[in-house]
Amino acid sequence: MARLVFLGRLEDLAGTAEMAVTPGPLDQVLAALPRDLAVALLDDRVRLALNGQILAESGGIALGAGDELAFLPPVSGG
Amino acid sequence: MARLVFLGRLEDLAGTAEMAVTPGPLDQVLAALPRDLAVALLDDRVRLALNGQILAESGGIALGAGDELAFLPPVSGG
Amino acid sequence: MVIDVRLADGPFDPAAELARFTAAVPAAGGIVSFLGKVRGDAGVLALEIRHYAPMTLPGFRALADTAARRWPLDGLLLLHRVGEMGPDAPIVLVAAASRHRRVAFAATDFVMDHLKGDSWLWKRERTAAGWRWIEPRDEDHGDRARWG
Amino acid sequence: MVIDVRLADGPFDPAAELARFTAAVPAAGGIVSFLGKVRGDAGVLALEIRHYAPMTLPGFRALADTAARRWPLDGLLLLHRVGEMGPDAPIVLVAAASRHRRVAFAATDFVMDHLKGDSWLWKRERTAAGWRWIEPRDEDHGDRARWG
Repeated sequence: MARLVFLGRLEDLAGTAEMAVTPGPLDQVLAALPRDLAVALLDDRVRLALNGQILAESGGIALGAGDELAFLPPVSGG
Repeated sequence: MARLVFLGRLEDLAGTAEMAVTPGPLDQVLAALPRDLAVALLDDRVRLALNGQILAESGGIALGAGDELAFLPPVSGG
Repeated sequence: MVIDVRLADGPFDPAAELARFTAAVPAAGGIVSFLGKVRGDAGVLALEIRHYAPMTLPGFRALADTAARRWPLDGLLLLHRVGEMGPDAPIVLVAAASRHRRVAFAATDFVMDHLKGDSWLWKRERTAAGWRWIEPRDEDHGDRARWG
Repeated sequence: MVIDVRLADGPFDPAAELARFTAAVPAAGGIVSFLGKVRGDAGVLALEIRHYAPMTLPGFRALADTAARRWPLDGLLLLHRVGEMGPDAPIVLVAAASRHRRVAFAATDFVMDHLKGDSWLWKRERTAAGWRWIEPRDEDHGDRARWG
Protein backbone atom coordinates (compact mmCIF):
# COMPACT_ATOMS: atom_id res chain seq x y z
CA MET A 1 0.00 0.00 0.00
CA ALA A 2 0.95 3.68 -0.31
CA ARG A 3 -0.10 6.48 2.04
CA LEU A 4 -1.65 9.91 1.59
CA VAL A 5 -1.09 12.51 4.34
CA PHE A 6 -3.38 15.53 4.69
CA LEU A 7 -2.13 18.62 6.49
CA GLY A 8 -3.93 21.60 7.96
CA ARG A 9 -7.52 22.02 6.90
CA LEU A 10 -7.17 19.21 4.35
CA GLU A 11 -7.13 16.83 7.31
CA ASP A 12 -10.50 18.17 8.41
CA LEU A 13 -11.86 17.89 4.89
CA ALA A 14 -10.60 14.34 4.50
CA GLY A 15 -11.81 13.43 7.96
CA THR A 16 -8.48 11.75 8.61
CA ALA A 17 -4.78 12.66 8.82
CA GLU A 18 -3.68 9.69 6.73
CA MET A 19 -5.19 7.28 4.27
CA ALA A 20 -3.81 4.03 2.89
CA VAL A 21 -4.32 3.77 -0.86
CA THR A 22 -3.55 1.29 -3.58
CA PRO A 23 -0.30 2.22 -5.36
CA GLY A 24 -0.59 3.56 -8.87
CA PRO A 25 -0.66 6.78 -10.89
CA LEU A 26 -1.77 9.80 -8.82
CA ASP A 27 -4.68 10.53 -11.18
CA GLN A 28 -6.03 7.08 -10.51
CA VAL A 29 -5.51 7.38 -6.73
CA LEU A 30 -7.35 10.70 -6.63
CA ALA A 31 -10.20 9.41 -8.80
CA ALA A 32 -11.04 6.96 -6.03
CA LEU A 33 -11.46 9.78 -3.46
CA PRO A 34 -14.59 11.83 -2.77
CA ARG A 35 -14.84 14.43 -5.48
CA ASP A 36 -14.71 17.52 -3.19
CA LEU A 37 -11.58 16.19 -1.50
CA ALA A 38 -9.88 15.44 -4.80
CA VAL A 39 -10.66 18.98 -6.03
CA ALA A 40 -9.23 20.50 -2.83
CA LEU A 41 -6.06 18.40 -3.11
CA LEU A 42 -5.46 19.62 -6.64
CA ASP A 43 -5.75 23.30 -5.69
CA ASP A 44 -2.85 25.26 -7.19
CA ARG A 45 -1.74 26.46 -3.76
CA VAL A 46 -1.41 22.95 -2.34
CA ARG A 47 2.17 21.68 -2.46
CA LEU A 48 2.98 17.98 -2.71
CA ALA A 49 5.78 16.20 -0.89
CA LEU A 50 6.75 12.66 -1.82
CA ASN A 51 8.54 10.90 1.04
CA GLY A 52 9.37 14.23 2.64
CA GLN A 53 10.63 15.92 -0.55
CA ILE A 54 8.69 18.76 -2.13
CA LEU A 55 7.72 18.03 -5.74
CA ALA A 56 8.23 20.73 -8.32
CA GLU A 57 5.06 19.61 -10.08
CA SER A 58 2.45 16.95 -9.60
CA GLY A 59 2.10 15.81 -13.22
CA GLY A 60 2.93 12.20 -13.99
CA ILE A 61 3.47 11.02 -10.42
CA ALA A 62 2.91 7.38 -9.63
CA LEU A 63 2.87 6.05 -6.06
CA GLY A 64 4.81 2.89 -5.37
CA ALA A 65 4.31 0.55 -2.45
CA GLY A 66 5.46 2.27 0.79
CA ASP A 67 5.44 5.77 -0.72
CA GLU A 68 4.07 8.63 1.39
CA LEU A 69 2.52 11.56 -0.46
CA ALA A 70 1.73 14.61 1.65
CA PHE A 71 -0.64 17.42 0.66
CA LEU A 72 0.53 20.72 2.14
CA PRO A 73 -1.87 23.66 1.98
CA PRO A 74 -0.52 27.20 2.49
CA VAL A 75 0.99 27.53 5.97
CA SER A 76 -0.57 29.81 8.55
CA GLY A 77 0.68 33.32 9.07
CA GLY A 78 2.10 34.90 12.22
CA MET B 1 29.90 71.73 54.60
CA ALA B 2 29.37 70.92 50.91
CA ARG B 3 30.33 67.68 49.17
CA LEU B 4 32.27 66.83 46.03
CA VAL B 5 31.60 63.46 44.36
CA PHE B 6 34.09 61.88 41.97
CA LEU B 7 32.92 59.31 39.44
CA GLY B 8 34.78 56.77 37.36
CA ARG B 9 38.51 57.26 37.12
CA LEU B 10 38.24 60.60 38.91
CA GLU B 11 37.54 58.61 42.07
CA ASP B 12 40.83 56.79 41.63
CA LEU B 13 42.66 60.05 40.97
CA ALA B 14 41.13 61.72 44.03
CA GLY B 15 41.72 58.64 46.12
CA THR B 16 38.19 58.92 47.44
CA ALA B 17 34.61 58.81 46.15
CA GLU B 18 33.52 61.85 48.11
CA MET B 19 35.09 64.80 49.82
CA ALA B 20 33.65 67.31 52.26
CA VAL B 21 34.66 70.87 51.40
CA THR B 22 34.03 74.31 52.77
CA PRO B 23 31.18 76.02 50.89
CA GLY B 24 32.10 78.86 48.58
CA PRO B 25 32.79 79.68 44.94
CA LEU B 26 33.87 76.64 42.90
CA ASP B 27 37.15 78.30 41.87
CA GLN B 28 38.05 78.67 45.51
CA VAL B 29 37.03 75.08 46.35
CA LEU B 30 39.16 73.70 43.51
CA ALA B 31 42.12 75.87 44.43
CA ALA B 32 42.33 73.96 47.72
CA LEU B 33 42.66 70.58 45.92
CA PRO B 34 45.85 68.94 44.65
CA ARG B 35 46.74 70.60 41.37
CA ASP B 36 46.58 67.44 39.18
CA LEU B 37 43.12 66.62 40.54
CA ALA B 38 41.85 70.16 39.96
CA VAL B 39 43.13 70.04 36.36
CA ALA B 40 41.42 66.70 35.74
CA LEU B 41 38.13 67.98 37.19
CA LEU B 42 38.18 70.96 34.85
CA ASP B 43 38.68 68.82 31.73
CA ASP B 44 36.22 69.89 29.02
CA ARG B 45 34.77 66.40 28.81
CA VAL B 46 33.89 66.24 32.51
CA ARG B 47 30.24 67.15 33.15
CA LEU B 48 29.12 68.67 36.43
CA ALA B 49 25.93 67.85 38.28
CA LEU B 50 24.76 69.99 41.19
CA ASN B 51 22.43 68.07 43.49
CA GLY B 52 21.70 65.56 40.73
CA GLN B 53 21.07 68.10 37.97
CA ILE B 54 23.50 68.47 35.08
CA LEU B 55 24.89 71.99 34.76
CA ALA B 56 25.02 73.60 31.36
CA GLU B 57 28.27 75.29 32.31
CA SER B 58 30.51 75.45 35.32
CA GLY B 59 31.26 79.17 35.30
CA GLY B 60 30.20 81.16 38.34
CA ILE B 61 29.07 78.25 40.51
CA ALA B 62 29.13 78.64 44.24
CA LEU B 63 28.55 75.75 46.63
CA GLY B 64 26.21 76.32 49.55
CA ALA B 65 26.05 74.29 52.73
CA GLY B 66 24.64 70.80 51.97
CA ASP B 67 25.20 71.08 48.19
CA GLU B 68 26.54 68.03 46.36
CA LEU B 69 28.62 68.65 43.25
CA ALA B 70 29.42 65.57 41.14
CA PHE B 71 32.17 65.34 38.53
CA LEU B 72 31.13 62.99 35.73
CA PRO B 73 33.82 61.93 33.26
CA PRO B 74 32.76 60.42 29.89
CA VAL B 75 30.83 57.21 30.48
CA SER B 76 32.22 53.89 29.37
CA GLY B 77 31.26 52.36 26.04
CA GLY B 78 29.56 49.06 25.37
CA MET C 1 28.87 26.83 18.08
CA VAL C 2 25.72 25.48 19.76
CA ILE C 3 22.72 24.91 17.48
CA ASP C 4 19.70 23.61 19.37
CA VAL C 5 16.57 23.04 17.26
CA ARG C 6 13.60 21.19 18.70
CA LEU C 7 9.88 20.62 18.38
CA ALA C 8 8.03 20.30 21.69
CA ASP C 9 4.81 18.34 21.67
CA GLY C 10 4.10 19.34 25.26
CA PRO C 11 4.51 22.53 27.33
CA PHE C 12 8.01 23.94 27.74
CA ASP C 13 9.47 26.39 30.26
CA PRO C 14 11.04 29.36 28.41
CA ALA C 15 12.96 30.60 31.44
CA ALA C 16 14.57 27.22 32.05
CA GLU C 17 15.34 26.77 28.34
CA LEU C 18 16.92 30.20 28.13
CA ALA C 19 18.99 29.60 31.27
CA ARG C 20 20.27 26.33 29.83
CA PHE C 21 21.09 27.95 26.49
CA THR C 22 22.89 30.85 28.18
CA ALA C 23 25.00 28.45 30.23
CA ALA C 24 26.04 26.71 27.01
CA VAL C 25 27.51 29.86 25.42
CA PRO C 26 29.97 31.29 27.96
CA ALA C 27 31.91 33.21 25.31
CA ALA C 28 28.89 35.23 24.25
CA GLY C 29 28.54 38.66 25.75
CA GLY C 30 25.00 39.12 24.47
CA ILE C 31 21.95 36.93 24.14
CA VAL C 32 18.79 38.09 22.39
CA SER C 33 15.62 36.08 22.69
CA PHE C 34 12.12 36.15 21.31
CA LEU C 35 9.30 34.41 23.11
CA GLY C 36 5.96 34.09 21.35
CA LYS C 37 3.01 32.90 23.36
CA VAL C 38 -0.73 32.48 23.11
CA ARG C 39 -2.22 35.79 24.20
CA GLY C 40 -4.12 35.58 27.43
CA ASP C 41 -6.71 38.22 26.64
CA ALA C 42 -7.67 37.75 23.01
CA GLY C 43 -10.62 35.42 23.45
CA VAL C 44 -8.54 32.52 22.17
CA LEU C 45 -9.49 29.46 24.18
CA ALA C 46 -7.13 27.09 22.43
CA LEU C 47 -4.51 27.05 19.70
CA GLU C 48 -3.61 23.94 17.75
CA ILE C 49 -0.46 23.70 15.69
CA ARG C 50 -0.16 20.78 13.30
CA HIS C 51 3.10 19.85 11.69
CA TYR C 52 4.47 17.29 9.26
CA ALA C 53 7.37 15.52 10.91
CA PRO C 54 9.38 14.70 7.76
CA MET C 55 9.53 18.38 6.80
CA THR C 56 8.94 20.63 9.80
CA LEU C 57 12.05 19.86 11.84
CA PRO C 58 14.40 19.63 8.81
CA GLY C 59 12.98 23.01 7.73
CA PHE C 60 13.78 24.53 11.12
CA ARG C 61 17.28 23.05 11.04
CA ALA C 62 17.89 24.52 7.60
CA LEU C 63 16.74 27.93 8.81
CA ALA C 64 19.02 27.75 11.86
CA ASP C 65 21.95 26.73 9.65
CA THR C 66 21.28 29.65 7.31
CA ALA C 67 21.35 32.09 10.24
CA ALA C 68 24.51 30.47 11.63
CA ARG C 69 26.27 30.86 8.26
CA ARG C 70 25.13 34.45 7.89
CA TRP C 71 26.26 35.78 11.30
CA PRO C 72 29.14 35.03 13.67
CA LEU C 73 27.08 33.36 16.39
CA ASP C 74 28.11 31.47 19.48
CA GLY C 75 24.77 29.73 19.61
CA LEU C 76 21.24 29.58 18.24
CA LEU C 77 18.18 28.11 19.93
CA LEU C 78 14.93 27.41 18.08
CA LEU C 79 12.23 25.67 20.06
CA HIS C 80 8.68 25.41 18.71
CA ARG C 81 5.62 23.99 20.32
CA VAL C 82 3.22 21.77 18.35
CA GLY C 83 -0.13 20.28 19.36
CA GLU C 84 -2.96 21.90 21.27
CA MET C 85 -2.36 24.54 23.90
CA GLY C 86 -4.25 27.09 25.98
CA PRO C 87 -3.98 30.82 26.75
CA ASP C 88 -0.54 32.05 27.88
CA ALA C 89 1.18 28.90 26.62
CA PRO C 90 4.65 29.48 25.14
CA ILE C 91 4.63 28.77 21.39
CA VAL C 92 8.08 29.62 20.17
CA LEU C 93 11.40 30.53 21.72
CA VAL C 94 14.26 31.75 19.55
CA ALA C 95 17.55 32.92 21.01
CA ALA C 96 20.86 33.95 19.47
CA ALA C 97 24.12 34.40 21.34
CA SER C 98 27.07 36.36 20.05
CA ARG C 99 29.99 38.50 21.09
CA HIS C 100 28.28 41.29 19.21
CA ARG C 101 24.97 42.67 20.37
CA ARG C 102 23.77 43.72 16.92
CA VAL C 103 24.51 40.30 15.49
CA ALA C 104 22.39 38.63 18.16
CA PHE C 105 19.49 40.99 17.42
CA ALA C 106 19.75 40.48 13.67
CA ALA C 107 19.90 36.69 13.82
CA THR C 108 16.90 36.43 16.15
CA ASP C 109 14.87 38.86 14.05
CA PHE C 110 15.83 36.98 10.86
CA VAL C 111 14.80 33.60 12.23
CA MET C 112 11.45 34.97 13.41
CA ASP C 113 10.74 36.64 10.06
CA HIS C 114 11.30 33.36 8.26
CA LEU C 115 9.57 31.19 10.83
CA LYS C 116 6.35 33.10 10.52
CA GLY C 117 5.72 32.39 6.89
CA ASP C 118 8.12 29.67 5.80
CA SER C 119 7.54 27.00 8.44
CA TRP C 120 5.62 23.84 7.70
CA LEU C 121 3.10 24.54 10.44
CA TRP C 122 -0.65 24.83 10.26
CA LYS C 123 -2.49 26.65 13.01
CA ARG C 124 -6.08 26.89 14.05
CA GLU C 125 -7.57 28.60 17.03
CA ARG C 126 -10.70 28.10 19.00
CA THR C 127 -12.74 31.06 20.20
CA ALA C 128 -16.31 31.22 21.46
CA ALA C 129 -17.29 30.95 17.77
CA GLY C 130 -15.51 27.62 17.33
CA TRP C 131 -12.35 26.52 15.52
CA ARG C 132 -10.93 28.70 12.76
CA TRP C 133 -7.87 28.07 10.58
CA ILE C 134 -5.29 30.84 10.56
CA GLU C 135 -4.67 31.92 6.99
CA PRO C 136 -1.39 32.94 5.38
CA ARG C 137 -0.59 36.62 5.79
CA ASP C 138 0.72 38.88 3.03
CA GLU C 139 2.74 40.67 5.69
CA ASP C 140 4.96 37.61 6.14
CA HIS C 141 6.32 38.02 2.62
CA GLY C 142 7.29 41.60 3.43
CA ASP C 143 8.98 40.44 6.63
CA ARG C 144 11.14 37.96 4.75
CA ALA C 145 11.89 40.44 1.98
CA ARG C 146 13.69 42.65 4.54
CA TRP C 147 16.63 40.24 4.42
CA GLY C 148 17.30 40.39 0.67
CA MET D 1 1.59 49.01 31.01
CA VAL D 2 4.30 47.52 33.23
CA ILE D 3 7.53 49.54 33.49
CA ASP D 4 10.09 47.88 35.73
CA VAL D 5 13.42 49.72 36.05
CA ARG D 6 15.95 48.66 38.65
CA LEU D 7 19.60 48.76 39.62
CA ALA D 8 20.91 45.57 41.21
CA ASP D 9 23.90 45.89 43.51
CA GLY D 10 24.16 42.11 43.79
CA PRO D 11 23.78 39.19 41.38
CA PHE D 12 20.42 38.70 39.67
CA ASP D 13 18.87 35.69 37.95
CA PRO D 14 17.92 36.63 34.37
CA ALA D 15 15.70 33.57 33.87
CA ALA D 16 13.68 34.26 37.00
CA GLU D 17 13.41 37.96 36.18
CA LEU D 18 12.24 37.22 32.64
CA ALA D 19 9.70 34.67 33.88
CA ARG D 20 8.29 37.22 36.34
CA PHE D 21 8.13 39.91 33.66
CA THR D 22 6.41 37.57 31.19
CA ALA D 23 3.81 36.64 33.79
CA ALA D 24 3.06 40.34 34.28
CA VAL D 25 2.18 40.96 30.62
CA PRO D 26 -0.47 38.36 29.70
CA ALA D 27 -1.81 40.41 26.80
CA ALA D 28 1.53 40.44 25.00
CA GLY D 29 2.01 37.87 22.30
CA GLY D 30 5.72 38.56 21.96
CA ILE D 31 8.55 39.27 24.37
CA VAL D 32 12.03 40.22 23.18
CA SER D 33 14.90 40.27 25.62
CA PHE D 34 18.55 41.19 25.62
CA LEU D 35 20.90 39.77 28.22
CA GLY D 36 24.39 41.17 28.45
CA LYS D 37 26.90 39.38 30.60
CA VAL D 38 30.56 39.35 31.45
CA ARG D 39 32.21 37.10 28.90
CA GLY D 40 33.55 33.93 30.36
CA ASP D 41 36.49 33.53 28.01
CA ALA D 42 37.91 36.99 27.46
CA GLY D 43 40.51 37.02 30.19
CA VAL D 44 38.35 39.40 32.23
CA LEU D 45 38.73 38.41 35.88
CA ALA D 46 36.39 41.07 37.22
CA LEU D 47 34.23 43.92 36.02
CA GLU D 48 33.32 46.86 38.20
CA ILE D 49 30.48 49.21 37.33
CA ARG D 50 30.25 52.45 39.28
CA HIS D 51 27.15 54.59 39.20
CA TYR D 52 25.90 57.85 40.63
CA ALA D 53 22.63 57.20 42.41
CA PRO D 54 21.03 60.62 41.89
CA MET D 55 21.39 60.32 38.12
CA THR D 56 21.74 56.71 37.04
CA LEU D 57 18.32 55.39 37.99
CA PRO D 58 16.44 58.55 36.91
CA GLY D 59 18.32 58.31 33.61
CA PHE D 60 17.20 54.72 33.12
CA ARG D 61 13.63 55.64 33.98
CA ALA D 62 13.66 58.46 31.45
CA LEU D 63 14.95 56.08 28.78
CA ALA D 64 12.26 53.52 29.58
CA ASP D 65 9.59 56.22 29.43
CA THR D 66 10.87 57.39 26.06
CA ALA D 67 10.63 53.86 24.67
CA ALA D 68 7.17 53.40 26.17
CA ARG D 69 5.95 56.60 24.50
CA ARG D 70 7.48 55.67 21.17
CA TRP D 71 6.02 52.16 20.83
CA PRO D 72 2.77 50.46 21.88
CA LEU D 73 4.23 48.25 24.58
CA ASP D 74 2.59 46.08 27.18
CA GLY D 75 5.69 46.16 29.32
CA LEU D 76 9.33 47.15 29.55
CA LEU D 77 11.97 45.73 31.88
CA LEU D 78 15.36 47.35 32.44
CA LEU D 79 17.56 45.78 35.07
CA HIS D 80 21.21 46.78 35.38
CA ARG D 81 23.87 45.41 37.66
CA VAL D 82 26.30 47.72 39.48
CA GLY D 83 29.28 46.91 41.65
CA GLU D 84 31.96 44.31 41.13
CA MET D 85 31.24 41.03 39.39
CA GLY D 86 33.06 38.04 37.91
CA PRO D 87 33.07 36.14 34.60
CA ASP D 88 29.65 35.05 33.32
CA ALA D 89 27.82 37.42 35.64
CA PRO D 90 24.68 38.99 34.14
CA ILE D 91 25.17 42.74 33.66
CA VAL D 92 22.02 43.96 31.98
CA LEU D 93 18.63 42.54 31.12
CA VAL D 94 16.24 44.49 28.91
CA ALA D 95 12.92 43.07 27.79
CA ALA D 96 9.99 44.52 25.88
CA ALA D 97 6.55 42.96 25.57
CA SER D 98 4.03 43.83 22.90
CA ARG D 99 1.22 42.44 20.83
CA HIS D 100 3.46 43.11 17.84
CA ARG D 101 6.70 41.24 17.37
CA ARG D 102 8.47 44.00 15.46
CA VAL D 103 7.60 46.55 18.14
CA ALA D 104 9.13 44.39 20.85
CA PHE D 105 12.33 44.01 18.80
CA ALA D 106 12.57 47.73 18.08
CA ALA D 107 12.01 48.84 21.67
CA THR D 108 14.60 46.43 23.07
CA ASP D 109 17.14 47.40 20.42
CA PHE D 110 16.46 51.11 21.05
CA VAL D 111 16.95 50.82 24.79
CA MET D 112 20.21 48.91 24.35
CA ASP D 113 21.55 51.43 21.82
CA HIS D 114 20.94 54.26 24.27
CA LEU D 115 22.07 52.36 27.36
CA LYS D 116 25.46 51.70 25.91
CA GLY D 117 26.53 55.27 25.55
CA ASP D 118 24.04 57.43 27.43
CA SER D 119 23.96 55.75 30.83
CA TRP D 120 25.67 57.28 33.83
CA LEU D 121 27.81 54.22 34.39
CA TRP D 122 31.56 53.89 34.59
CA LYS D 123 33.16 50.54 34.00
CA ARG D 124 36.57 49.11 34.61
CA GLU D 125 37.77 45.60 34.17
CA ARG D 126 40.51 43.58 35.69
CA THR D 127 42.66 41.28 33.55
CA ALA D 128 45.99 39.68 34.31
CA ALA D 129 47.46 43.12 33.55
CA GLY D 130 45.44 44.82 36.29
CA TRP D 131 42.48 47.19 36.32
CA ARG D 132 41.70 49.21 33.19
CA TRP D 133 38.94 51.79 32.69
CA ILE D 134 36.67 51.16 29.71
CA GLU D 135 36.70 54.22 27.48
CA PRO D 136 33.79 55.73 25.54
CA ARG D 137 33.31 54.22 22.09
CA ASP D 138 32.64 56.20 18.94
CA GLU D 139 30.43 53.33 17.79
CA ASP D 140 27.90 54.16 20.50
CA HIS D 141 27.12 57.46 18.81
CA GLY D 142 26.39 55.64 15.57
CA ASP D 143 24.14 53.19 17.41
CA ARG D 144 22.04 56.00 18.83
CA ALA D 145 21.95 57.86 15.53
CA ARG D 146 20.03 54.92 14.00
CA TRP D 147 16.91 56.14 15.83
CA GLY D 148 16.85 59.70 14.43
